[in-house]
Amino acid sequence: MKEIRKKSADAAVNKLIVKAHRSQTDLAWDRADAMQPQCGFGRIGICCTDCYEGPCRVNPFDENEQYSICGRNQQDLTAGFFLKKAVSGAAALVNLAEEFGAVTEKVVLKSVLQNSDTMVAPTDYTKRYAEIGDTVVQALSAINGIKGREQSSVTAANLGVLQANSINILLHGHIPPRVTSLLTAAAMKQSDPVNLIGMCGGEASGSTPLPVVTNYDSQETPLLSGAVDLLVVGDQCVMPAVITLAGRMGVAVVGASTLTDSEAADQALLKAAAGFTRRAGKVVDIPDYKIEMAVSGHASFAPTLTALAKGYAKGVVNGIVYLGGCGSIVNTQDAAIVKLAKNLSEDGYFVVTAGCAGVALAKANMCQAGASEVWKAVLPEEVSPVLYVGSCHDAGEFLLIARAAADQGLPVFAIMPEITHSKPLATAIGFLAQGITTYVEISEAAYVPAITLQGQLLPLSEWGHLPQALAETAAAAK
Amino acid sequence: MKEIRKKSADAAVNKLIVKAHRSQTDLAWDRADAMQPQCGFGRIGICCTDCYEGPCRVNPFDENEQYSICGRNQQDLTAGFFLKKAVSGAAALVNLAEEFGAVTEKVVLKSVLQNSDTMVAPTDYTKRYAEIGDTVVQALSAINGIKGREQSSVTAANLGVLQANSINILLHGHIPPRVTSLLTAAAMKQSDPVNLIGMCGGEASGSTPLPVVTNYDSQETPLLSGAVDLLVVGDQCVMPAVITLAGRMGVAVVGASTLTDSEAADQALLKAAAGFTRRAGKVVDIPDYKIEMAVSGHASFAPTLTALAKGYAKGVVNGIVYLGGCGSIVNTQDAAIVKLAKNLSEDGYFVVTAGCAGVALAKANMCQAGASEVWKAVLPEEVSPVLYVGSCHDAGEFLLIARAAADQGLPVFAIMPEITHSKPLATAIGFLAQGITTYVEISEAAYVPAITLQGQLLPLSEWGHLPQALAETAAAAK
Amino acid sequence: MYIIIGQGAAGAAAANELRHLNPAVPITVVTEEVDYFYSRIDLPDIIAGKYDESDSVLQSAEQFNSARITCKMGQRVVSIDPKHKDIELASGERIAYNKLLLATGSTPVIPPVEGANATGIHAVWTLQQARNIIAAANSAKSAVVVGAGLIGMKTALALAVRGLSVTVVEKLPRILPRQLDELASGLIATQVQEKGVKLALGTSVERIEQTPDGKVCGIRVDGQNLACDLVIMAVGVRANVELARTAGINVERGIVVNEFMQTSEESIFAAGDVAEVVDTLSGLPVVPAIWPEAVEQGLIAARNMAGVKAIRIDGAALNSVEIAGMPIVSIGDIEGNANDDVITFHKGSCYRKVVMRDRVVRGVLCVGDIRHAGVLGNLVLRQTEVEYSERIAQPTFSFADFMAM
Amino acid sequence: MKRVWIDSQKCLGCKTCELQCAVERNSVTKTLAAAVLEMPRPVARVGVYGPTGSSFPIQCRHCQDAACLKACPSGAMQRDVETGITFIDQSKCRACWMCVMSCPFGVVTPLKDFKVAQKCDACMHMEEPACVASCPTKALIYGDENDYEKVRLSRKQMLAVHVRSAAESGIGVIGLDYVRGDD
Amino acid sequence: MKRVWIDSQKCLGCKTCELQCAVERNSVTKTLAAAVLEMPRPVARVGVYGPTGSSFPIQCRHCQDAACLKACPSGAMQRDVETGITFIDQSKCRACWMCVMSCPFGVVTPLKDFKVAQKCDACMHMEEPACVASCPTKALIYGDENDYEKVRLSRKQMLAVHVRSAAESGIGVIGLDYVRGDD
Ligand code: XCC
Ligand code: XCC
Ligand code: SF4
Ligand code: SF4
Ligand code: SF4
Ligand code: SF4
Ligand code: SF4
Ligand code: SF4
Ligand code: SF4
Ligand code: SF4
Ligand code: SF4
Ligand code: SF4
Ligand code: SF4
Repeated sequence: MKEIRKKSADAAVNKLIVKAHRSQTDLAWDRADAMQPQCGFGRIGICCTDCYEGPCRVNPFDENEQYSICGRNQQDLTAGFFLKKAVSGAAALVNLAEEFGAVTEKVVLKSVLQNSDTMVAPTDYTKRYAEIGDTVVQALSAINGIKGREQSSVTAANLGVLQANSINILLHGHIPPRVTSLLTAAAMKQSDPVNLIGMCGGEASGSTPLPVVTNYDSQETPLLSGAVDLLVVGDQCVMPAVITLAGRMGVAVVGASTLTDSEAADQALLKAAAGFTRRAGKVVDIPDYKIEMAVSGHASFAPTLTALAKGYAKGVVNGIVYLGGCGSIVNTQDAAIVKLAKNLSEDGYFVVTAGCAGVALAKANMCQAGASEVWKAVLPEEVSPVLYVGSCHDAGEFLLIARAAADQGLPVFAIMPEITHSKPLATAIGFLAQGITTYVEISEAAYVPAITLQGQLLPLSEWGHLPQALAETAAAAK
Repeated sequence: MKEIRKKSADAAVNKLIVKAHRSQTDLAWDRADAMQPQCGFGRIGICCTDCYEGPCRVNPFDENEQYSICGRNQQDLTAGFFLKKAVSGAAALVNLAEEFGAVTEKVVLKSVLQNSDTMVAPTDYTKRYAEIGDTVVQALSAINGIKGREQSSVTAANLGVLQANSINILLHGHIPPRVTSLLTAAAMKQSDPVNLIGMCGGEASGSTPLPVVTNYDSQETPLLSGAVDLLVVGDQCVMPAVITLAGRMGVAVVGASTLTDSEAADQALLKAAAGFTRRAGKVVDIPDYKIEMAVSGHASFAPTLTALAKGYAKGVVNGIVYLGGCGSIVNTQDAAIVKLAKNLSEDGYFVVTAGCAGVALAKANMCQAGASEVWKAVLPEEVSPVLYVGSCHDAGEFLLIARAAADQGLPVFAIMPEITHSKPLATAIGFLAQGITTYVEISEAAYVPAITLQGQLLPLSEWGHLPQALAETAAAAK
Repeated sequence: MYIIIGQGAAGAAAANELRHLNPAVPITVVTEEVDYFYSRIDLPDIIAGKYDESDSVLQSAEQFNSARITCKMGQRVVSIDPKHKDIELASGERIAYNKLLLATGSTPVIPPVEGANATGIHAVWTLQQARNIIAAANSAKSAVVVGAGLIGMKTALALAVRGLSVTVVEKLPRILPRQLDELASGLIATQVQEKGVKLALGTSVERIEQTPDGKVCGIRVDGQNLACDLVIMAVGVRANVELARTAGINVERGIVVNEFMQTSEESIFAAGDVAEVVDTLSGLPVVPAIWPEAVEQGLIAARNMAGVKAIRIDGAALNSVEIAGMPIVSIGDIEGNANDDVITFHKGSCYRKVVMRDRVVRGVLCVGDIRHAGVLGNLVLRQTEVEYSERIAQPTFSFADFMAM
Repeated sequence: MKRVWIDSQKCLGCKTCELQCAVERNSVTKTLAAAVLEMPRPVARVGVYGPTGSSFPIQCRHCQDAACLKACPSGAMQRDVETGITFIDQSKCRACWMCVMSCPFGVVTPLKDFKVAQKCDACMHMEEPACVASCPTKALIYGDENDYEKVRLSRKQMLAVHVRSAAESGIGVIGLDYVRGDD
Repeated sequence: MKRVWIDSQKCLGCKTCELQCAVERNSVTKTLAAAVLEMPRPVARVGVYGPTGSSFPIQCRHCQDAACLKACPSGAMQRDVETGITFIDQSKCRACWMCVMSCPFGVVTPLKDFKVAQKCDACMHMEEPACVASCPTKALIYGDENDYEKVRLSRKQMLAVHVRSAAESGIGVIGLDYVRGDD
């Protein structure tokens, strides 16, 4: 790595990174550094570990094409790698839907299962991805059905949402709304104030969005504040390192799946209270960064849509873009997505965002009615040009928004510049199934034949080209 | 590799390997050679590609423990690798059951899905494996319900089952019995004789077992005979290379899933007949090796069980062992499993076998009432001391046999010395869930904590130790 | 005083090594060449116009000077007196020596066919001859190259690059007959012909036709006339042994030396193309005439001259070249006999062949893909026993695979 | 004299060293993602060969008595006097392939697109050899004889400990006729 | 075939063997007092390793399947056919250090000053190995299998069993029982 890159663009996170450094606590960035260089074969998806005769990797520099032991070439390997990720993301979303209380059609479950077969030489990618896309759309819709956002609200983002004088309970990972409700109810029984906050899917959970403390790559930092009294972990997106760190710091950890009734929730609150008591009198290190953010959804979107349609007719608004994704440890946290959002916003695109990408934008103060006079003139009062709809599993809000927008003739796109987990990847396929052109920064996407479906999946190789590409796609759509 | 190892112990396969060499056709062995050295990280399961911040691999030689980017250590990685394989095998078996026509409980489907989550830091392996085991048992039982072997029959194994003067249709991979039935019916309408044969799950499909032409690693060789007129491919275990080779040789390929009705089956027969016509007058290269083999199941097992119980009481019989698995390209094909079976048989163990391991034993002439006087004295007339129950997905037969045997106080074990695909691995977990001690030659198995369930999963590191280990386990069981 | 006669690969290597071993003793190199030590291998490319003469200089006058090696350029040695330990130059000068190294190299053979005295017939051996050929090629339209060995083929291609119409005449039935087998030869021949060079194989030169004023105008082969105005003779070289023979030193096809590169005269050594050594495969005497061998012999001779005992290990035929875009490596005995195990690998234009006898590598032939050829070559030189399989002929067979066996 | 040493018992055959060498020393774009699209393809100067479990990264050993130096008729193959590293001045290379033919380790590669020879030069002009920097197990080490001493020491210690623990268990090791098994 | 055997239970870790080997086989002056002043320092071919109480003299094992022989490109590493001893003809050594890296026991030393490799050659040209002659406890023994039999007989039980099963598994030869690594 030639230039020294900052680990995070987030000042609050950086404060705690320094603290970690002083206490010699390894964070994800340190582990990532020690992992360099990462294996190039795996990085570009040309290594397969599907069966025990492997692993198989092909030489990308050989003039002759090399085949794996069972006969896959470089394209087969990359395409297979990508497909497995897409399927795994679809499975994860279906799981979440089920966990959240949706009733998934058996046929949907079967579809995911079938697509999990690894040894089947895929002959029809289009069909596969269409199935995956449909599965994802159903899952996202199901989740939306359970926890669709009825009204707009305001909450806050960044480490400052931790409260020194409250019992801080951190809901981490994708936690079912009913668990959040149980905890909320249990919290009300406490004498001390209880501060429920979330991250990586734990925020924006339930009808009232929780404050979101940070996003994926910095998930260890809240613990470093010393102010977390209970860590509730849901499925997925929870680094094992966070659980280890919690253990080392004496912070209690409870699995969300164990919170099946109010008794269990009460027990959890007991643990949290005990943690709070233990730290009484100790100084906590809560960086003073707390940014207000608006949270809204499709249910409240109609006025905005009208305004956008007007703006589009005037040529002031160019379309709606979904910005999603997780962040990538090898890039400066938040930097790229914030810059992209700013550029797109300046270029007249209304941004809908969610998940860890959305949290990055919120931390950068973008999820509020902002300073842009141009946008103020277009949008209804107090409406932010960057609309945060919840966690990445709330992408169903965007599906609804996109459909409404398309009805109004507004061009709609999606961009996921830094995907880490498979859920957003599968979400991209879902978007495609609905005809939404989506850009992902995953090179294997280029290798998968026939992955156009109704929309197009495009590798995001050169961000500089993005404005032009968007314009072209929009023009083609007209 | 100090000695030059033979690619296969199967003389018929070796003949066609020589032919391939002369025609410069690359087979799996050539690709495996070119793949050397294979990456040790993947080989021992300490590489993770679950998310896009990876791949992560840890240095096993470092005195300090290295953690992956999200905080997994070497044990976590190997345990996770193994778990994913087990889950994928369970999913594959459930898929097969569904395809074969079973109706899988939604809860079973959900269980598999849940276990597919990759980012969930597993806290309770025992629970996970218990769930996987139960899922597998249900799937195997479901498959057994659809195609359990009602009676014994006799068929043949090895390349000699191809017939120069018949239309040869090769059913490759795990093909639903109804498809086999459709093809059988369509075949009867042909004027030319039609020879349906199978491999890698395609054999032993349907009520009447098909002759089995070869097993996994040599799956390209039947095509080299020039006598295959149609290749019907099912799910899983089909190397992409076979499809490529068929294409190059002008052999028609049809996906089993497309054969939904008799019309489709008739179309397939047309293609096969065309292929047969095209090769009229040409010389085919069918190695003259065709070994008779008996196929039987639990339904016919009672007399044998009685005999075994008697023999056990006399101290002549030591127990029942299931020998399964796929074969491994880096070892001489068939050699190890045949030697193991012979040793076990000589040591007084009745062998139940299936899948590609079973095909290896059949090719070695073991699945017939044999020459062993000792066993002749024990078993009913014409009963082989090595019982072939079908494809690896027919392991449900063994589950039933095992239960019956346990009722009679006979010790029961399973050994899978060379697993390639995840189905037999998951089957091993299923065996464990039923209390059957199972040996697999997968080192990660040693890393998984708490995988005892009712039975024990033991890494098969030293085959020399096996007899003693079996004896000890049997003694402990008494 | 060390005297070295000849400033080729062996002579130069010896001179530098002597200086390296002994900073003080005087060293004189006598050569008939006026051009300082250059790479003979470059000559065909210089003819083609690919390189400039100056590119081929390996050690200039300045460099010899700063190593304090005296060079007598353009001087012919007329006699050696082993009893008095001195040499006589054509100029009459006599120089005394403590140790003498004969590195006189070899000279191209001009076969004794009728008309071989015509003008326009050239050998390709020295820089001066290359200059002559370039001058002649500028006004020539067609050329015949006699001999399809390494030099002949490269020169033919070079002349084709210059725009001449070229035909190669070879009496054996294939090109590069000593280095390649029939299959490999065919592969190369195809490429050569695609570059526009014509091949007349299995054909002998009967006569060289000349114009009345003695200029070459054609070659008579198989009863037919092949018109040309430039002829290159590349049928082989002969070791320059006359000086040694006259001095009473033991000479066969080359100057006979022992493992210390010492001749029958105690103080006189020989190295390079002029020396006759033993081939490790056949056990027979041979004059290898290849660059790495010449350098090695020069080093060994120098060490022994300086009193450091060094032994030359018997070698084998070693040839590498690129012809018409095809790399070629040929080592040892590439034909073998009927009982030998011959393993081949042939894929497209890559052809590799390993000749095994009793688990020892006897010969290696690689065309098209020559990766790792040195590993196999070393096995020939060392006559090491190997456990082998077909893999040994594959381009990816590496030293690690050999170690693992 | 610093050079690249190999602790082969630590090599897991991942081939990261090959990728890094090709990208850093032979590609134009210098990033993996772009390098895999380049034509002609970047060529590595180290090759990892051998059976799984016994892989060995093969690269130039910068021999004292270098066969390649003796074989090169163009002066392209040279030795840096200070460091002892042998390297190729490609501007002088004539594609005669004598070096390819002579190197007993087979580490010289003919670059068919550029018609010059290429081999490892110990990254002599760089701060650290790219392969060494990239190896995840420290199978590749950059240093001199003393630096490698640590590796030899640990092998001797390992032998001593194992031998003794076996001895204590009564199996009584005598270190003769060690036969390397087929592991 | 005579060679050096080790009765490890007798080694007390005094390192006399190291000193003697260095002095007798690698010094110019051949006396200890003078040898310690020599530059470059004489290098021993045997080394004593392991924790106190469990020391073990490590030297070349003259392996039947010698990695060093395979690794040497120049023919410097050789085996004496009669005795089976592996030794280095240093005049042929090219200082490539492949043998140093290939020996699983790390017993080959790269002599940086002389640019040749060095290892124990069982004092093949001497009457008696210097280390054996010097060992005060007779931990080092020079002889053939029969001579070592006496040692083994004293530990007969476990050894005998082990010899038998070793032969069956094909790893063969007498009393090998070298357990390498974690297998
Ligand atoms: Fe898991 S990092 Fe990705 S998946 Fe979503 S929350 Ni789980 Fe964040 S955007
Ligand atoms: Fe797939 S190789 Fe394995 S899984 Fe079964 S048949 Ni599919 Fe053969 S035993
Ligand atoms: S490429 Fe094929 S053989 Fe290799 S690991 Fe993947 S599935 Fe197995
Ligand atoms: S298993 Fe594959 S991805 Fe992982 S280190 Fe090895 S080659 Fe790289
Ligand atoms: S170890 Fe963690 S960070 Fe690394 S690839 Fe796997 S899931 Fe991703
Ligand atoms: S990077 Fe290291 S471990 Fe990987 S192949 Fe190269 S030397 Fe071996
Ligand atoms: S190229 Fe080969 S001969 Fe030359 S120094 Fe390197 S390893 Fe030695
Ligand atoms: S190929 Fe180049 S470097 Fe090699 S010997 Fe020939 S001229 Fe020298
Ligand atoms: S030292 Fe440099 S040139 Fe040599 S192999 Fe390593 S990276 Fe390549
Ligand atoms: S040097 Fe090492 S490899 Fe060679 S014989 Fe001695 S112990 Fe064995
Ligand atoms: S260092 Fe010397 S003895 Fe060792 S392998 Fe190299 S040449 Fe042979
Ligand atoms: S046998 Fe000789 S060379 Fe070997 S260690 Fe003993 S004294 Fe040294
Ligand atoms: S001299 Fe004997 S006792 Fe002393 S260290 Fe050496 S072997 Fe051990």
